[in-house]
Parts: sequence; C-alpha cells; structure tokens
Amino acid sequence: MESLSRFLAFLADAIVNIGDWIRGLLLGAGLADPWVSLIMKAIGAIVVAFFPLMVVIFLIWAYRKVAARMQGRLGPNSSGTWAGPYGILQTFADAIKMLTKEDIRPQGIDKIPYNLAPILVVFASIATWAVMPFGPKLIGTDLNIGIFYILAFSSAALVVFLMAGWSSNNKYATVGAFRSVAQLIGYEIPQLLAVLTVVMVTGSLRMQEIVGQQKIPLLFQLPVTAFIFFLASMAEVNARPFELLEAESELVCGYFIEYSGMKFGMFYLGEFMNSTAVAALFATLFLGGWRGPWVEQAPIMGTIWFLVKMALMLLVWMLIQITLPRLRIDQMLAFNWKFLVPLALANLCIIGLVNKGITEWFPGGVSAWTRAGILLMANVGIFLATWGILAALERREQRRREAWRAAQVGEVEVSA
Amino acid sequence: MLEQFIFVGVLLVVALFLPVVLIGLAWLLRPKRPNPRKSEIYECGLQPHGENWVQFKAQYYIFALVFLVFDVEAVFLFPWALVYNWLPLYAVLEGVLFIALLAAALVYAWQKGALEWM
Amino acid sequence: MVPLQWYLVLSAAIFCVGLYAVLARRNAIVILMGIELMLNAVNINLLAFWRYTQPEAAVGQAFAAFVYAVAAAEVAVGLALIVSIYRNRETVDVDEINLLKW
Amino acid sequence: MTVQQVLFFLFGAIALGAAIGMVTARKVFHAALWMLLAFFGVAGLYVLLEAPFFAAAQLFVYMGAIGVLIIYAIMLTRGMMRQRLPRVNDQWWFAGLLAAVLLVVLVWLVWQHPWATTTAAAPEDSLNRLGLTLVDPEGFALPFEVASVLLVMALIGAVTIVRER
Repeated sequence: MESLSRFLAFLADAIVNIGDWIRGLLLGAGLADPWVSLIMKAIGAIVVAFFPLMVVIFLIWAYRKVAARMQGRLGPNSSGTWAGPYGILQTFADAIKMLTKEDIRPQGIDKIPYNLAPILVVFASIATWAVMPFGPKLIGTDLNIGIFYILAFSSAALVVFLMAGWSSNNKYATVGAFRSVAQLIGYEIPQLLAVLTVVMVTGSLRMQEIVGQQKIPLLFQLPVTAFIFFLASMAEVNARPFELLEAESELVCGYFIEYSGMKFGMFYLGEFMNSTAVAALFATLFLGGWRGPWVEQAPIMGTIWFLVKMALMLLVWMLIQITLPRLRIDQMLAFNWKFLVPLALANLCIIGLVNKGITEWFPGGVSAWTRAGILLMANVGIFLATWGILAALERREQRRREAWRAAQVGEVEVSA
Repeated sequence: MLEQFIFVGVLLVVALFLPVVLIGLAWLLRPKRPNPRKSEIYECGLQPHGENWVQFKAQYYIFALVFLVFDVEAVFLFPWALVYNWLPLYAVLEGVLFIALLAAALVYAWQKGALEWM
Repeated sequence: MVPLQWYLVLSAAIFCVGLYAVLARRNAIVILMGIELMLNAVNINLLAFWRYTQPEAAVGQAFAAFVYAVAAAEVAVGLALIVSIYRNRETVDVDEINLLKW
Repeated sequence: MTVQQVLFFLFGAIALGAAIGMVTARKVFHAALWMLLAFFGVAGLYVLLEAPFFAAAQLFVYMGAIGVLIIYAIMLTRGMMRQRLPRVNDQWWFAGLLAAVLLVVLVWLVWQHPWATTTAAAPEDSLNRLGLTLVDPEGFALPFEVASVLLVMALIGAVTIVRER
C-alpha cells in the first residue's frame, strides 16, 4: 500500500519527477552544478525537438486512416503486406522508403540554397516549440516575449520557401514559391492581429501567463478572434481549402517539385510539424492549454489535457482538410484581404475599447464572468456588423461587375 | 534574462542537427546513379526550355508591401497591447488611432484596386 | 560582460561595409540592401547605448523601434522606385540611370 | 573570456562576415541571402544586449517582411541577371578607401573616448516600459502616431508608383 501511494505520487507529476531523478543522478556522479543544468537543458531540448517528430509520425498514420474512412476505404491496415495492427507501422515503412530513395539533383540548381532549404524548414518549425507550455511546470523556457518568438520564427521561415523555389531552377517551383509566399504573408496579418487581441486581454506575452489567465477559455470570450486565428492558421499550414502551395493540377507540386528522397521528406515533415504547432498554439491561446480538472492534484493531467486539446484541433483540421475542395487563388486572396484583415482590425479596436470601457464604467471592478459575457456580446456584434457591411459591399461590386460585362457585350476582344 | 535563452540556443542547435542527421543518413543509404535524363528539370515530361524566368506581376510586390507595413505596425503594437491593462483610456485611443490610420491605408489600397488578383 | 566599445566597433565595421555597398555596387537593389545594413548598424548602437547607459529608461528601445519604421518605409518606396524604373528602362544599374545627368 | 564574450564574437563574426559576403556576392539573389544571414547575426547580438523583443522583431520584420520584399523586387527586375556586367562601378577603389578611412576614424573615436557605462542589469520589464513610453504624451506619443502616418504614406506612395496601369 505504501509503495503504491508513493508510486502514484511519482506518477502524478511523472515528467518533472523523472527530470529531478536524472538531475540527482548527475549531481551524485560529482558533476558541477552549471554543467548539470546545461545537460538538463540539452536533454529537455532533445525531448522538445523529438516531440513534434513523434506526433507527426502518428499524425501521418492517423491522417491516412481518417481520410480513408471518410472516403469509404480502409487505409493502411494489416492485410496484404503486413504493416502492424491497423497499419500503424505504415509511417515507418514510408520513412525507410524515403531514406533509401535516390536523391536526384537536377541540373542548373543553385547548390547551397537548394540543399539548405529543407534543413531550414525543419529547423524553423522545431524552433517554435521552445516556448510551448506542455504543463504547469513543463515548458522549454518561459520567455517574456513568448508568443512573439513563435510569430517571429514562423515569419522568418517564409524566406526558406523562396530559397527552395528559386534555387530549383524550375518554372513551376518558382511560380509555386512566389504564390505560396503571397498566400502566407497575407494570412499572417490576421493571425498577428488575433494574437495581438489575445495579448491585450491577457496582458502578457508569456505563454504560461496566457494560459494562467484563462479561467474561462478565451474561445468563449473572444470567439471572433478564435475564428480569425483558426482560419488564418489553416491557411498558414496549407490545409485544403487554402491549399494552393501544392495545387497538383496547376503547379504540379509547388516549390518543392525538384526535391526527392529525404529532402522531399523534410518538406513533408515540416508541413506536418507546422500543423501540429498551430494546433498546439490554438489549444494554448484559446482552449486554455493545460488547464482542466484535476490539474492541481496531479500536474501530469495538465500535459494530458494539453495533448487532448491538441489532438482535438488536429482532428478538426483533418476533417476540414478532407472534406473541402480547393479555392482559386484570387478567391483566397480576396477572402483574406477583404474579409479577414478588416475583420481582425475592427475586432482588435472594438475589443480594446470595450474592455477598457468595462474597467472605466465599473470602478468597483466586475467579475470575470461578467467581463467575459460583455466581451462575448461585443464579439457577436462585431461579427454581425462586419458580415453585413461586407455582404453589402460585395453586392455592390457584383452589380458593378455585371454592368461592366453588359457594356462589354458586342465588342470583339474581351481582355482576360 | 540571458539564462532563459540558453535553452533556446541549445534547442536551435538540436533543431539544426536533426534534419542534417536525417539527410546524412539518407546520403549513406541511398543509391547514387545519376544520369543526364534523370537530372533534367521536371516540366511535365517535356524538354525543359529556357531558364526559370517567368514574367512576374507587380501584384506580388504590393502584397508584400502591405504585409511589411502591418509587420512593422506589430512591432509598435505588441508593447502597447502588453501594457494595455495599465493604460488610461486616452492611451488606448492612441493605439486605436494608430490602427485606424493603417486601416485607412488598407482601404486606400483596396479602393485603388491594388488588392485584386489580376 | 562585453565592453561597450566592442559593440560600437562592430557596428562601425558593419556600417562601413554597408557604405561600401552603397557607393561601389552598381545594382540598385544591392545599394538598398547596403542601406538596410547601415540602419542595422545604427540599431546596434542605439540598443548598446540603451543597455550600457540607461537600461531603466526605454528611450533607446523606442528609438530602435522608430528606426524599424523608417527602414520599412525606406525599403518600400525605394524598391517601388526601382521596380518602376526597371519597367520603363529595362535596367536597375545605377550607372545607366542617368536621365538627370548632363 | 566569458561565455558572453565568446557569443559576442560568434554573432559578430556571423553578422560582419555575412555583410562582407553580401557586398562581394556575384548574384543579387545570393547577396539577399547573405543579407538575411547578417540580420540573423544581428538578432543574436540583440539577445546578448538583453533586448529579446528586438531580436524577435529583427527576425519578424527584417527576415520576414523586408527579406521577402527584396526577393520579390529581385524577381521583378530579373531580366538584369542575364547581362554580364561588372558588379562594381569605376570608383569602387575610392568608395573602398572612403569606407576604410571612415572605419579607422570611427574606431579611433570609439577607443579614445572614455565611455561612462553602467553595470546595472536591464530591468525584467523593459518591454512594459517601452509600451508605456510609446503612448505617454510626455514620452513618444507623437512620434508613435507619426510612425503610423509614415507607414501609411510609404504604402500609398509605393502602391501608386508600382501599380500596373
């Protein structure tokens, strides 16, 4: 009985306890304290770097399985060539295939950028995990610029796509790179503005602080912000309604058309890692991260809640991606510039004013629930108003276009 | 403050090593039999012709321009949003004015048709 | 602790490299890149002075932020001009852009 | 030599080496990539200066936005690449001389001046102070708004210049 309760206490905060155990072991071996903390940091970094890799290995299998089931197929399974129960070993088989595939270097490539690009893609997406809060005490490092650090790395990674596209010496790759960067930079703006709204309401850039502020998850306080962030990040990770980066029928494969073997694998990996990171980010910013019942008693539950919320977001991501067809590039850019960005700007201003107004008009202070209720109502108002205005604008535009077309009838040449 | 960045530094090194190791492993395992037909640039099976020079539209540049303006705006707005809870109302209004001016820029670009995909 | 002089010398060196790019290169885009490099050198100086003289005041940081705004405005308009010149004259070589010379 | 000094030399070497690479690069695209590497080195220096916000902003604005803008501009003026022109103009030796003289003068000035530095640690909340200063009417409220106006003007000007009619 005694040993069982000790085991349970160990299990309640398992990851921190294992860390303490290793630290004790190293200190016992006679190492100086700064070296021990450096080694601990290195172990932590390796764990953090391998976490998205592990998730991706599982995610690729889950994606294929879910997609197959939704399309009435079986997907990877154990019949035929054996791939483990439910085909769970399929991803490993794919990995082995990629490892042993010939790496074709096309002629006329720009060697150094060409070889550097696949490395940097994975580099940038692992780097964002440094500040992701996995649990109450489990975080790589709680930087005081937290969320801005993540945005900075995902923004700097854009150049890598241009590097890959241009150095491939291929028309499709170049066009693909330029198009995809046009898409990504567009959708980064609403994402940025949504994050700004979150920072404003929680009053911190620290990831743990943002999680700590969410007694009521921000999804229920700022649904419009969550909506903007979700759509923008869907586009950022190149999920299907916005999947123009690798539109097979138009651009063959986008900017990484000339890559093969493991270098292609790196782009593939980077894409799935980014999806995972975005799901984790959404869970942290809007669903309360590791917050949930029983976290006080057993901190390990926090990590489990975090993983559950992340998995939920990934499932939503998969379902949307598998169901919807692709947009045209003009539709997609118009959706961003003419809907999401104005909405995000209006949202930022109005939430800022309303939230400050609550503080100004109720000098006694209000309960968190009242504030959340008022913010929610303001959100609904913003959404309806924006929708109305944009619909009216679009109708006007439509009329103008029809009038223009009517005027064109009869002329021989119609400009494209 | 710098101690916090040790972890970032270590993670960046690990993050650089991971893909290098994977690609290096592939380099050891893979077959290497290049031939000129194989290393041709892929153009849907046709003979590639010309360089990868394509006429680009200035539209791309305009999108990047608007993005740049909003990015720089973020550098100013993040410190503002961080201290938002301590600010008096007029300081919040200053921030809103800042955003409104940028919204005006967006409206200008929209009205000029710079945001259309041509 | 790194002495302040080291930062100042490094930023002077980067500034001079940028200056050389501005004065000697022919491609207008590289000239703009040189200006960006010079602005970066200035920013290193601003932040170094902030850190080493008045870390409790935010003036140095505020100036660095304004340098970002100026750099962005400069590069946006400068590159727009270059693109426009290229469209009319098919060149971005500053030695050939001599319409105002006599 | 402390760890900080080693890191200073590392990032300083990246920044300066990449800057020199940018100046000497033959292709414009390579010059742009060198420039991005120089920006990365400078971001490392900002971390050493305990201004992590500016390090992130460096990645965010310079590598993300300005880098993309410059590469787009290179692409739009791509026809240039086929002409084989010398990289530098006829006065390159004079420019190099001028830059070298300026460097010597600046280094001399920096070394002979007794800088009054403080060893006080940077405050943990320096970013909050920046935010408060930016909207403080006694501080930078006016430049803050003017920065916005400047950006708007730059956008309007650039869109007017570059738009295809």
